[in-house]
Amino acid sequence: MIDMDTLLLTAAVLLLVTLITGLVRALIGPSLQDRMLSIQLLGTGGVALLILLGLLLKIEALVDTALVLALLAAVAAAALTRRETPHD
Amino acid sequence: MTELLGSLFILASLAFFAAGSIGLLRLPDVHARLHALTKADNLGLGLLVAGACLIGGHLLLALKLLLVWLLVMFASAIAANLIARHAMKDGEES
Amino acid sequence: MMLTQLIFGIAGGLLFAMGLRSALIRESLLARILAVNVSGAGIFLAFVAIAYRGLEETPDPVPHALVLTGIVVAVSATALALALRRRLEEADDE
Amino acid sequence: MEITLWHLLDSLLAILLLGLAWSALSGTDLKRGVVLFMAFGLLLSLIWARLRAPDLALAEAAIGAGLSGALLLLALRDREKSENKAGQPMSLLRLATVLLMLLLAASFALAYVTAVTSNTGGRLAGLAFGNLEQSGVSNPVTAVLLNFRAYDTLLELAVLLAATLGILALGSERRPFRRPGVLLGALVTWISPLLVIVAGYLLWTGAHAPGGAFQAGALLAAAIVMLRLGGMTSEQLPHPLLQGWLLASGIAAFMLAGYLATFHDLAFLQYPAGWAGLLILLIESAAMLSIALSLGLAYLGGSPSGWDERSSRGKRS
Repeated sequence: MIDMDTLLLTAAVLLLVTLITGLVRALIGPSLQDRMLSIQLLGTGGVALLILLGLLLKIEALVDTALVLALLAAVAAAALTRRETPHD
Repeated sequence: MTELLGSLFILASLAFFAAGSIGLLRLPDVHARLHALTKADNLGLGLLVAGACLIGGHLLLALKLLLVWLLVMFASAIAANLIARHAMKDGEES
Repeated sequence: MMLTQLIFGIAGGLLFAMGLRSALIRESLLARILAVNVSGAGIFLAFVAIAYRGLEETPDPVPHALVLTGIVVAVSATALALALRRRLEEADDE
Repeated sequence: MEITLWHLLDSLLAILLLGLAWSALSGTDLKRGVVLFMAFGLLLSLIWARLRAPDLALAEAAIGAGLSGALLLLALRDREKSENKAGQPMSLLRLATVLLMLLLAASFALAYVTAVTSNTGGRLAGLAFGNLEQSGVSNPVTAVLLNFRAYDTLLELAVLLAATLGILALGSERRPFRRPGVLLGALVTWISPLLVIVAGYLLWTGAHAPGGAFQAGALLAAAIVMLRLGGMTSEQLPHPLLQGWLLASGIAAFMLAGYLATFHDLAFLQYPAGWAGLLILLIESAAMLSIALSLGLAYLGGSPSGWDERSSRGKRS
């Protein structure tokens, strides 16, 4: 029987590997929107990894960090897509 | 027992994260990639949060985790929409 | 020295050198601003690696406090640099 | 030393960080560089979490996800002819730079090894933990920032203020954004109040758990960024005069608390016994507000429109 920590740690490593895979899209693009999708994925994956690390290292504040990332998950997309008011 | 169930949830969530990443990499254009990303990602995080709630044990933590999940779903749905529209406008202009 | 400290210490050193090199040889101002930030992050990483004491131990709080203020000051310095860059471009136009 | 799964995780994190930094700095496409740098910032936050530095992870998450990305994406819009591409490296400097790099890398390694191996003797960590009970708070990082090394923090706030004054002096703000659509409007209306609540929570909890003025200030600044993205104009900010006071309030509260001590025959910034906890909370609240406004104004990119009117009115009278 494997213990809990090893299991969670393996999950964290595998999760990181999938995030690295997803980040290839940020590298190859081609469009800015494609790259931004990759950031979006890293945001969600980062939330997941923070939760796992919080359980593993027994630091509850990492859930607060995940909360902060979750609250700000759409800021980058909004900052990319907003248009400025026209000159008068 | 709850811990075992929790770890099963977490392992299952990995499959969805992997699907999201691979979809992001393999699908042909922005809109298709968007689809893979949002669907798989939210389900993945949902399962992971469920697992963490079972393992973590106490109520306050579970509530916080639930809030995190809801916020990510809310934000990423809107972000996906913004990116999709932006990509469409770019397509028209070029 | 713990292996973790070694791994992140080396990474910090490489980031520092990488960032400094780009900051010196790049012509684009924006690229230079990014480079200085990467270089600073390398130093932060080395500080936090030095503070690390092990999986269960509480780390040294002094470097953490230094890096915390450093992160906030770095972003405000970046904003100042970006504002300067914008002003320079405007001045070129006139 | 034993190699475990943790070291695999560490190596993956470190390699990914280096890879992102390398690709962010190497290409000639600035857009690509900025997006990869944003990924770099998010990853840094995960690494702080891994290295048991939740205080840093919180601050980096707020800044990386809420502030620096938005700032850089905005900067991409005013790229000019001279900078359409990131530019080729200048060849003349190359050899000199490589030599300099080698020298610096060597001194960095030396400094690092010295710092890590000189574990014996009276390290500051021991001092900090030993005096934690008298500091007025139980989060050691907050204790270092607001009590043991309060001088440093005071000066950091001064640096922050100086940078903001620089931005304000350089010109007027960027154009505000158009009115948001339904979806973005909903996002801004729901998330901004939550950001303010979480910032308040982080400020309060900073006394005994990770959090504090810097994290809360960064998060509050992210709230300003969010409101700005939702079409906020600078007229909706507090009155310019109040803004000025808010910008200075962090330093002012610090100085006031510092001088208060001198009336009790204590040194500057040495808090009277029993008062430390309250004083720290007051200073932190003020510091949070000035950090938030500093970084928020930094996102506007220059002095808000109201500031110009005030200064011209001042000249006329």
